Amino acid sequence: MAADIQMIVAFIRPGKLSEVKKGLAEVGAPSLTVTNVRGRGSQPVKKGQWRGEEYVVDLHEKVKLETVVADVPADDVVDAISEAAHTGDPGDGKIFVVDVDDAVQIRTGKRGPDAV
Amino acid sequence: MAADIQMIVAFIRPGKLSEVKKGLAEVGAPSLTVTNVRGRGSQPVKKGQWRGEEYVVDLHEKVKLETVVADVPADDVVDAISEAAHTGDPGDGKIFVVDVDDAVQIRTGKRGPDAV
Amino acid sequence: MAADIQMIVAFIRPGKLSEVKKGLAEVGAPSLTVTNVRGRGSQPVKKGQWRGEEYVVDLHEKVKLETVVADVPADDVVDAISEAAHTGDPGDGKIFVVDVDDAVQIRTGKRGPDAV
Amino acid sequence: MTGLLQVDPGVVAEGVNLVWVFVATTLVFFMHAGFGMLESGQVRSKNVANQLTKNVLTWGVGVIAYFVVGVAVSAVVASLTSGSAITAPFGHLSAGSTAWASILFGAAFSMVAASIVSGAVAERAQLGGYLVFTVLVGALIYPVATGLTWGGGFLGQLGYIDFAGATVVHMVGGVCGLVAAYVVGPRVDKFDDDGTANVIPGHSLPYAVLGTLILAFGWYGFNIGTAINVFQVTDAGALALADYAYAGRVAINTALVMGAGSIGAALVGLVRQGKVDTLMTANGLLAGLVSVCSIAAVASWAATLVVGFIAGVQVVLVFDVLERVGIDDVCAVFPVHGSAGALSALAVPFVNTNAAFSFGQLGIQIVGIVVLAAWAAVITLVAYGLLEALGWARVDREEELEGLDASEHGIETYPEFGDRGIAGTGGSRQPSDGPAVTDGGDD
Amino acid sequence: MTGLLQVDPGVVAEGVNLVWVFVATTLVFFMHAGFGMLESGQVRSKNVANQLTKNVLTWGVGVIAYFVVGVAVSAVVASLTSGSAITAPFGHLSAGSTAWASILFGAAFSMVAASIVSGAVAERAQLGGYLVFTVLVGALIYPVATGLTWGGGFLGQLGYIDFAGATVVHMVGGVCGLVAAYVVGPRVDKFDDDGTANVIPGHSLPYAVLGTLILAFGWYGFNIGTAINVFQVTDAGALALADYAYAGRVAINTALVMGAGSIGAALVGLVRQGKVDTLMTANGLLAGLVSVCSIAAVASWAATLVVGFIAGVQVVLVFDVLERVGIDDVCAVFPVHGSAGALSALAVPFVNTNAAFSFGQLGIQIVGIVVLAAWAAVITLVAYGLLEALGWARVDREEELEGLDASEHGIETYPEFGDRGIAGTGGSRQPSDGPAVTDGGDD
Amino acid sequence: MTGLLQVDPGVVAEGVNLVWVFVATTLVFFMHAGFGMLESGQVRSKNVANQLTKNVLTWGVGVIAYFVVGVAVSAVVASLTSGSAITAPFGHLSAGSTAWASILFGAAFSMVAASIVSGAVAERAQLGGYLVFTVLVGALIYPVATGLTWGGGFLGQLGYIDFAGATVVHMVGGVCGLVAAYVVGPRVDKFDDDGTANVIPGHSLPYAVLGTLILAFGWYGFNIGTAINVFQVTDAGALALADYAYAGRVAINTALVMGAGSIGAALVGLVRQGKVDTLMTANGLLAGLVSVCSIAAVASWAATLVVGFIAGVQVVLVFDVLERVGIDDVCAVFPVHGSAGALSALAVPFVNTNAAFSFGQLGIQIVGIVVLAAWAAVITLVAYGLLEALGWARVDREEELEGLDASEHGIETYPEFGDRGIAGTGGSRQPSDGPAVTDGGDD
Ligand SMILES: Nc1ncnc2c1ncn2[C@@H]1O[C@H](COP(=O)(O)OP(=O)(O)O)[C@@H](O)[C@H]1O
Ligand SMILES: Nc1ncnc2c1ncn2[C@@H]1O[C@H](COP(=O)(O)OP(=O)(O)O)[C@@H](O)[C@H]1O
Ligand SMILES: Nc1ncnc2c1ncn2[C@@H]1O[C@H](COP(=O)(O)OP(=O)(O)O)[C@@H](O)[C@H]1O
Repeated sequence: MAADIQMIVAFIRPGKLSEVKKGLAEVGAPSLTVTNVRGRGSQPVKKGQWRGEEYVVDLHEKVKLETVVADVPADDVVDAISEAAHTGDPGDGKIFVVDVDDAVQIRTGKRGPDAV
Repeated sequence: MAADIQMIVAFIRPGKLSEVKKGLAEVGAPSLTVTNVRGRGSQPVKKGQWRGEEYVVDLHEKVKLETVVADVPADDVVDAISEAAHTGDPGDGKIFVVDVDDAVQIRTGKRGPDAV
Repeated sequence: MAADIQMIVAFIRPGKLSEVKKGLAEVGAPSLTVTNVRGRGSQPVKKGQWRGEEYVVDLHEKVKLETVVADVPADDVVDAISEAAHTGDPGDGKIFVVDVDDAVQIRTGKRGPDAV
Repeated sequence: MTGLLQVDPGVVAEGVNLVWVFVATTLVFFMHAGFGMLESGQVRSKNVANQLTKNVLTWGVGVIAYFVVGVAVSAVVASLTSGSAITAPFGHLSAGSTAWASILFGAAFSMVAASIVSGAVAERAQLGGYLVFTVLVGALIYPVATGLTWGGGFLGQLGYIDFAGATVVHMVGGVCGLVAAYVVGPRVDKFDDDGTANVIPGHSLPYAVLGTLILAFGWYGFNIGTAINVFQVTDAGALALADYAYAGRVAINTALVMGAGSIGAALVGLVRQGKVDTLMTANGLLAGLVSVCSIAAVASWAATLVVGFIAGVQVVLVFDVLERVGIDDVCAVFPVHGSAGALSALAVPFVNTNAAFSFGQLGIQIVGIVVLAAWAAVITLVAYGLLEALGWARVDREEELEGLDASEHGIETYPEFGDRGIAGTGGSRQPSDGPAVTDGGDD
Repeated sequence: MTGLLQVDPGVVAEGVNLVWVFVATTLVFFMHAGFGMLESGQVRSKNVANQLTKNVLTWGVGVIAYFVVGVAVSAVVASLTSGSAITAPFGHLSAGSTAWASILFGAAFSMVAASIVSGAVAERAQLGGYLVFTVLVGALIYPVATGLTWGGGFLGQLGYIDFAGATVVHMVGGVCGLVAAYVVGPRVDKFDDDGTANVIPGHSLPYAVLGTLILAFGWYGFNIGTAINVFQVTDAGALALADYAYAGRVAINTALVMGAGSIGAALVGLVRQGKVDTLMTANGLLAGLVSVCSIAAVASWAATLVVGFIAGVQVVLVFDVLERVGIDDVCAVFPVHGSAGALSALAVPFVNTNAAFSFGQLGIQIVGIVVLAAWAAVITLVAYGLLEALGWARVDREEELEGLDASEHGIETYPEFGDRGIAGTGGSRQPSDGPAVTDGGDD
Repeated sequence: MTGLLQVDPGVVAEGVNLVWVFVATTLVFFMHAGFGMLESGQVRSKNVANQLTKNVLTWGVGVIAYFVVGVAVSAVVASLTSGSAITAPFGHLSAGSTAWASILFGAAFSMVAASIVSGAVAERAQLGGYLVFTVLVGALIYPVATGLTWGGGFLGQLGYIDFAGATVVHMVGGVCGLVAAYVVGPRVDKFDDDGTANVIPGHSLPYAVLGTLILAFGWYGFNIGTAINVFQVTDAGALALADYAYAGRVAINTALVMGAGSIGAALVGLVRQGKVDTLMTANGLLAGLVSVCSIAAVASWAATLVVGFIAGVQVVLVFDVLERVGIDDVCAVFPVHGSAGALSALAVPFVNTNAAFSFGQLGIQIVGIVVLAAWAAVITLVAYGLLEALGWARVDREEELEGLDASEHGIETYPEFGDRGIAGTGGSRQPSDGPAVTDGGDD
């Protein structure tokens, strides 16, 4: 069916969520879903401490963002996220774009691009 | 490989999870994975309060549902979720269908549709 | 764009995460994102208890793992996860492979396979 | 040089008795924090703030109601039911410092009775209606109970024995809770259409156990504190121990009964499920404490252990019965305070080391239990029935499903719960009249 | 056979007074746990461990500072400002057992004042700078306040009345907190560029309410404990009640004022938002308690209710003003302790049942409030200004954003928070000098 | 008119002493809640309910064991080791009210010793085996320690000094915990094959700190309460202060030592990692409190600060040693109670302001420490060894990995933890024999 629906999946810094939300609203893709995740990438491990003993944690707190778009070009969304989530330090995160086969809006029953 | 495997990703109201689970079992797709997420869509923002001061939160609690199916038609699953998660008010959520390239059952090592 | 990027999505036992992380690092795919999820599959329901009254819970704690790879073959990743997450008992979980259309590294702005 | 008679025994008695009154009152007051944690732990996180608000305001409105009105009601009831003349019922309002100390001890007791109720009707009772009922507990329900008994009314004249309030405080509170829970009706998802009870776990066992241990701590003040007079001045004018002659017995029985109650409840779990249940064990400890209230001053330690053990066992069984008849007593207040309280009063003639068993006393105890329970039941039925009729008893179905914190308070108990980094940062302060704005448009 | 005179009234007084001192001191000490929970609940989870560390070390460094230095400072200030001779200011260090008991009671009070500050500067104040300031509170700021008043200094001579420390303890602490919060500046995300205040919810209402109830429990020790002498020996050598002549009044007023304060704050919420706010109600309860401190021994219960109610109402209004002027008082310590404390001292001439209203007394009260507040404000401005200049006042912006637990302590308060199974298992112990290793390579 | 002799000094002493016994006992009892929170905070969320159950049932079974059997054992041991005749060892069971009050104070102490153990063997010890051991602590291990010392046995005769139980209570508890942890073995994931220790963070710092502060609160009862007799009647028949002659010293030393201990531990963290560690600081506070127990009544405040500081420092160092030798003491009970307790007893001859330093006393102290530690170690080795042999010591590997809450209790501590809306609503009540049913089929 609708080959022109895409899901943008981004892993970003929790502190950047608010700016990313603003950025997405500006490009006309305000709808999104966020999840607390932990991730490992190029960001160096951090140290935790318990009763003065240090240990290392290589999973950093991140926020996962899922936005599905149909009318808005995926590239706009990718750019908006890239810009808002950028700091330049390791750990900024990644964005992946996945094709969506079909979409349904539960409330209205609409399907395809209209549903997004 | 298996072009006939699909992942149905749905964002629904937390209170509807139990009915959706029943609905999925009825159409023969009982396997699923759920995640606590927060989402923004057409649902109006809600107000929070701390020491009597109000603030707005535009991320609503939702549940994300992932069900991968091979033998059962994705449309049956979509319909089952749509029906069970429907209230008619903004915030009911959306369902997206994504093609899955391959599947593996860790316990048995089975691959492809059989693994789902 | 880049048809050779793939996202491996796995649902595994929480207790196996550490071994899986090691396995992935060994096959050269150390980057990953994990999420706490709950899932239902073939694993039998478990009993909870509150003030001595038993009730059943059919959603088991699982960890969801997302790894996107470009250079490393998806099959290597799948094998690594399969091996590390295997116990042979129901509840070991499943692995799904999804094609990724595009990838962006936020820090550098790199796109495509290089970004992964 | 010091002359004679300079240590007036009355002065020693007054001062030391006051020290003890203050200590005991403070401990009983702290039971409030115990109830707060115990109940908060047993409700779902969506209703915790509501439960805590009820807890804070129970003291807030209740202690004023008891002090201003309740004390007078108690005196009047005592007079009326014992045939003596009513004299200056509101005299306590200007009674003076030392008298106020004792009145405050009574007020702290009254608020124990009131606090019990909120656990039964948790997760669906409206705050407003609940507070009206709390005023009633402080101003009327509890005072009538004390007027009839300790105040010297009808049951007191009859010879009814309830040392520290197993029935006057706990059973009355437990019955009020039971009846209120009945009138308010079960939580939306508690019973299936066929009457099958669903299990709705609370959100935090540590809170429930901490609350239990705070209550146990305060209970030393409650029980030993009931032996309120350290000293008295004898008719011959000499200083002598007063209630303290038996306070050590009260103390050891209070300490031991916790053990018996917790072991009793733990064993029921072990026998039934092969597992020791934490909350049940904690509930059993409290039921043990309730069950010693009537008998603490007169029972042997061995008899105390037996009664406490039975109290621990019955918690589980009575709770089962409630579920079977469709009453949703969220925090198991009736098994813990109600039936265990009745058990305690009933046990008096059997375990009294000061008097041989007599059917007469047993009869009196039964009369007392029935009268007090009936009073609590009927007045609650009327009062909560009225609240129900006014639409003040219960929140809407939708509000209940969403949680009382959101619907009644607009609050999240744990604003970051499970969402560190997502919703934890709050947002712009919202002018209460303006339209809601957010940090990014919505479509 | 017992002969005459064997019960020396002085011995009775000393022993019983000591019992009461120990009880009251212990209760006041426990307020520390109350502050710990109250403040922890009101900060975000990323700053909880820092808040708890401050809480533990406040007692750690503060009690030593007060005992070793503060007591002497208080005596010297009292002497200097009253014109009497300074005698052996450090004599208390070898004063002996019974004197030490009273000194410890004072020390516990000093640490209440100190604890208040940490709530105002929460979520951004450096641990080190904060502790330096705490030493100053214990060694100088609080002792000067007591020296001027209870110690017999200038304000004491003038006839300034502050029974249990509404101003000496609470207002001084509240003003220190306010000024420190001003100097340190608001949290990064508290105010937008245009000055709009953002709401930053804390992480746990149950902790905040538990802390409130622990404080209320300890407050019985604080207030009734201020009636510290149970007995005295009269000039004629007879045993008589000392402060205990009015302790019952203190007790009932303390119990009732909680109600009035909580109701006041609850009603403001109800009127403004149509909803009762849990934290506001709890804050109102505490403001009520602060507002009774000056008047507890002399006010009628009715006047107490009025003052407490006003205290509860003003919490909300004063907090609004602070936000409007751009001060970020995280735990609302100024409304709860500062303004409510001033209110209490101001109320004295109006509610004093022992003396008719006089403008003279009102003037004295105003002078006292102004002097104490000015002292606290100026010394804090200087001290925290100096800390600021040294770079010890506040953590870096980045550290603040990441949370003080991570940046100042390298700790997570809830290592498993939201991540059971993911990060909850910790990892290899890390040699503190070696390179960090992990359980799987990074790219 | 009052005649002569009407205030019998014996009556004053008995009444006031009882007031103090009740206060102190109640405070020591509350330490139980402190241990509960302290330990719960230091275990992972999968083992919290188990830890809380152990905590509740420790009192449950332990206090009965101590009262019924332990008191007699203590008396017998005292007689046997001092060569006096054994008379009516079970006489205490009918000793009467006032004697029971003192016995209860001892019982509360015994349960402090017992509670310590559960923190060492947390997260893997079976509930059943643990409770058997608790009965042993209450009935035998602790009573032998008191019999040898305070009861007048061998060490008491020798002149061994341990005022409030640094060794008799804390070191004995700490050694039992250490040896039990050794016998039970480390948690599955604590040590790598090469012996490297992994760090396993607990689940809640606020609980750990709240527990610490509750313990500190109760400790006033523990230490000042050991000065148990306010008054005595002199040989001449006059009323005089008894232990209260030095109780103020005990109090100030107790308050100050917390500061010294917490500062000591905080500084170690600062020096080693450049950061102040919250839990370590809290542990240091407790170690300080343990270290003052033997010396509180005789040490100067300055010496107390030194000893407390050392106690705080050694917590960290001793814990390191334990990890190096492969012992998994989850809650650091040996550093906090064991070694700090020994330190305290060892310090006595050095800091005793009542007697000059003597090698004789030092020798006696060493003998006492060794005898008590050896007794605790050997009996625990035998008892827990036996439990081990019976398969009662430890849960299965699988059960441990899954968590003791699930395996031993079938419980989730936070049923909604991280899953509000997912698993938080519970489900159908499950007939315990029927097959498990769910709200949607499984494949
Ligand atoms: N290949 C990948 N697969 C899945 N998640 C990834 C991948 N690469 C990065 N991530 C997610 O993005 C987060 C940030 O990535 P990281 O590599 O640390 O940042 P940067 O790209 O700035 O170097 C990781 O913590 C992880 O959650
Ligand atoms: N385009 C989208 N991309 C990602 N998530 C979405 C999208 N649209 C909706 N959602 C998710 O679904 C939830 C409900 O959507 P909403 O638009 O509020 O409901 P409705 O479709 O009934 O108007 C959102 O809170 C969000 O989690
Ligand atoms: N078809 C599916 N769709 C989504 N999630 C699934 C699916 N099958 C399994 N899962 C996830 O994997 C977990 C383990 O699956 P389960 O069937 O219990 O294991 P096994 O494959 O060993 O029988 C589930 O709890 C669920 O989270």
